[in-house]
Amino acid sequence: MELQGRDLIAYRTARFFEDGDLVNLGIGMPTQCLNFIPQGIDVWIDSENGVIGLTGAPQEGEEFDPNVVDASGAVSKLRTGGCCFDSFTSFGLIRGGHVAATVLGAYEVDQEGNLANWTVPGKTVAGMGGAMDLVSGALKVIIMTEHCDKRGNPKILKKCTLPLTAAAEVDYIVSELCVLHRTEKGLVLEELAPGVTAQDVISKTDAVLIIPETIGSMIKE
Amino acid sequence: MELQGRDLIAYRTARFFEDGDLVNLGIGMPTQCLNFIPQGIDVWIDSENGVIGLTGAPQEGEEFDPNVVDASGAVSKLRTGGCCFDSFTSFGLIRGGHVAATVLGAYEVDQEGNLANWTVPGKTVAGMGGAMDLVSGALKVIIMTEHCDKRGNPKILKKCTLPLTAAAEVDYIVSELCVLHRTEKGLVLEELAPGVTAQDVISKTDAVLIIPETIGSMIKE
Amino acid sequence: MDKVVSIDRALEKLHDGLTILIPGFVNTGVPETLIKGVIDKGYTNLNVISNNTSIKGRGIGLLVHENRIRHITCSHIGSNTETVEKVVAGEIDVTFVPQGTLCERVRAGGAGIGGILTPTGLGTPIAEGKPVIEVDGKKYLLEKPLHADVAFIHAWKADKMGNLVYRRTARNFNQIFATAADLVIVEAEEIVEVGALDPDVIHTPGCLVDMIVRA
Amino acid sequence: MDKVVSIDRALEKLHDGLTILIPGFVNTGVPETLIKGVIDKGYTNLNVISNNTSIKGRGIGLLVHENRIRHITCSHIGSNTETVEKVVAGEIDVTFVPQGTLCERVRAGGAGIGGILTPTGLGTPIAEGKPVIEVDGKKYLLEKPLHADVAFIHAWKADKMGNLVYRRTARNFNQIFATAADLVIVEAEEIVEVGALDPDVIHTPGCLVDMIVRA
Repeated sequence: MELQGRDLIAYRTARFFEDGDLVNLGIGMPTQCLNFIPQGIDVWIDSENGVIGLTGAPQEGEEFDPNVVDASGAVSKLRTGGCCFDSFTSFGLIRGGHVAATVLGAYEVDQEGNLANWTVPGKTVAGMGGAMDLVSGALKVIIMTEHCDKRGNPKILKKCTLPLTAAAEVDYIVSELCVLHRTEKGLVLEELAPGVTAQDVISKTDAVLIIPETIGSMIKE
Repeated sequence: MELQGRDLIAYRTARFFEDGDLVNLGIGMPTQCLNFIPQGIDVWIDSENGVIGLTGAPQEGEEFDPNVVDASGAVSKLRTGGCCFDSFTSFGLIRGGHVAATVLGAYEVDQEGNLANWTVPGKTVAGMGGAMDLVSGALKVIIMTEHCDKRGNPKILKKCTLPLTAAAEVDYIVSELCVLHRTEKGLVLEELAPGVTAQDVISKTDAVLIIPETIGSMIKE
Repeated sequence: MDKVVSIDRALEKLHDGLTILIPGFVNTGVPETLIKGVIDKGYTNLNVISNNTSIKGRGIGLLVHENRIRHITCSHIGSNTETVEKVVAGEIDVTFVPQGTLCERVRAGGAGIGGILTPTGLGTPIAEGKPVIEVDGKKYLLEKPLHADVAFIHAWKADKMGNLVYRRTARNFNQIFATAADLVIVEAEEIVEVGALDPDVIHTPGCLVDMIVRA
Repeated sequence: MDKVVSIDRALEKLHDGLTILIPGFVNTGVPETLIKGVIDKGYTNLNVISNNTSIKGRGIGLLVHENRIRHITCSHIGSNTETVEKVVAGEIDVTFVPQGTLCERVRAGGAGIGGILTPTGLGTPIAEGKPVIEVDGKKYLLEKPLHADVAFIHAWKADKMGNLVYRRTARNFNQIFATAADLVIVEAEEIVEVGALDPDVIHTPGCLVDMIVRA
């Protein structure tokens, strides 16, 4: 398998899902997980705007209902067996532990499981939307991120510097280099991308990493 | 008009309702208000088990849906325009001030607006059901009660002796003798039944009453 | 994902001493098929969270009659004389919760809310031992969430993946109780194909449901 | 009781400075007919409680464009570049509330709940100045109820007495926002006779609705 970069991240993240899971995918990179759901695994997509079972944009020319939109406000389609409800119910499902996993991006994430992905003071004023509830509420919080920012600076830190989205809630970080598991003891380097060494990861990570004797591969057959 | 006793109480209580009001009537005497709704007033009945618009038991031989029951669990009918919802929503409506009036009976009621109507220690273990929420939540709390108990002892007291259903929530007390209005200053004797004097009421009431210069009649043409 | 199973299969992993959410208002919307199954299986020493105990000899009243309940958390037992007798005799422990507070507490348990502030019960015996919290000059009781091991649910229609529709006042506590248990077992009067229920009309999303039996 | 009125009549008693609940997710389920009516009437200096501000030039974005909003309480403005510009320029004040907390706060306001405890926002800037309350060893933020003078609601179908049905994800905040205002004004895509809606399918009971206009 020749996966790399964002495809590798999406491929690996999709392997966290189990058959029948209700999963919330953040806008952008997280939705790419849908291209890599393993055969035999039927995942249901939760969108925080009050719907389970969206399948993506209608094809060019295909009929659609303008009242069916995804968490970015874009028109989508609803699969058979999907259902709609109000936003209050939606966040009750999310906070109540009924969503198996939420997948989001990060500006920064740290070894204590803190996440910053909603505001850069002085630069962005978009608001947090549903991110704080999703990260506090979902059973498993998976961060998909490029290991370093565009300038090559680490995004996986000892301690986040930006305002937090949630404290101590992150479970897994999946980058193009590795999978990190946040445990009580700290961030464990559980898997490596093909051709990447533990030393490669350490050199690009600010956080202190726990390096086990055996490290798995991000690619599983 | 020759109304007296419970009919008079029900007649007068029904005069509190305004057109379009959502009203919750306790089991027993309060449901008799339905016989006295003035012409031109359309009252909607809220039942705390999750339905608006019940109209009472089906006639002998009439078709009915066993899933439509009232707050006592008895089969009832649903009028056109009525709707059903779950118990959580039901009590949200009740506590949220969307129910114009709740009408209940009392073991004891006092001049501070305290009500005791759910338990007599050592005698009853039924439980409060929805009464505490109704009395805390409805906009207007109207107590329908015989002025004295079966032994002739006052039920309208300076201070309740039984465990309370709610504190300082009662607005009106309607008995076969009078209408009492609970205000910031105390219990005001606002109306008298035909042939009843203020002195009659005072002699049968433990609570301190405020007697205005002019007192209205419970019967209005 | 077909969640329809036999009642034997649905109940095989339960055990004595479980806390079970059982909906129903008096005897409407009560999951009686599952209750009878529990009696057949012999499970006992149960903690029941419900609004009431149905009527004598029906619904939750069957568990009362068969002495399967150790403790019940509910708002009312008056509609079942046998429950009253057993509570008075000390055979069943009861904790009374105002009906609206019961809804709030179970909903909080199912929705990740750590507690709610309600005016209900202030100044009454229900307030004993509970924190009173003032918000903007008004006082409220802090009521804590309730969550159970198992919820039994009675639906009118279920599709095979567990999307549920309730009928009239049989909905009552079913919709909220289905959110607040580790294991949610549904009995349905009618089981339909996936897709047969309008997405806007579904009262309980299938994601909350683990198993379905025929009522 | 026929609650259907002209838009002129529906809006005549509003005034400048009101707090208005306006539902909608991005630009779905937004009561745009009522928003346009507000603009026509000239009302300004409004406090808006909403999830976001639609998109530029649509829905709540019209109020933004016409400078009718003094303060907005919402979870997100990123989908409307004009709102972002005006917030950065100091022309609109904004208070951000996490989306789930927004739902809880408005529902509390509509249901007589004095506050709710949520884990959302703990350890973030959202927690500043808010009480942290511990329940059974877990910490939560105390969030207070929200209530408004007016709610604008967008329904798919309304019967003449105000029973409402929403369509798909256009339901979003409409169902809760309809519970938490002194005056509830509905715009409906379709107005039907009383009795045309199945009692089990009604999302908002008519008792919550004061007036209805055609969307």
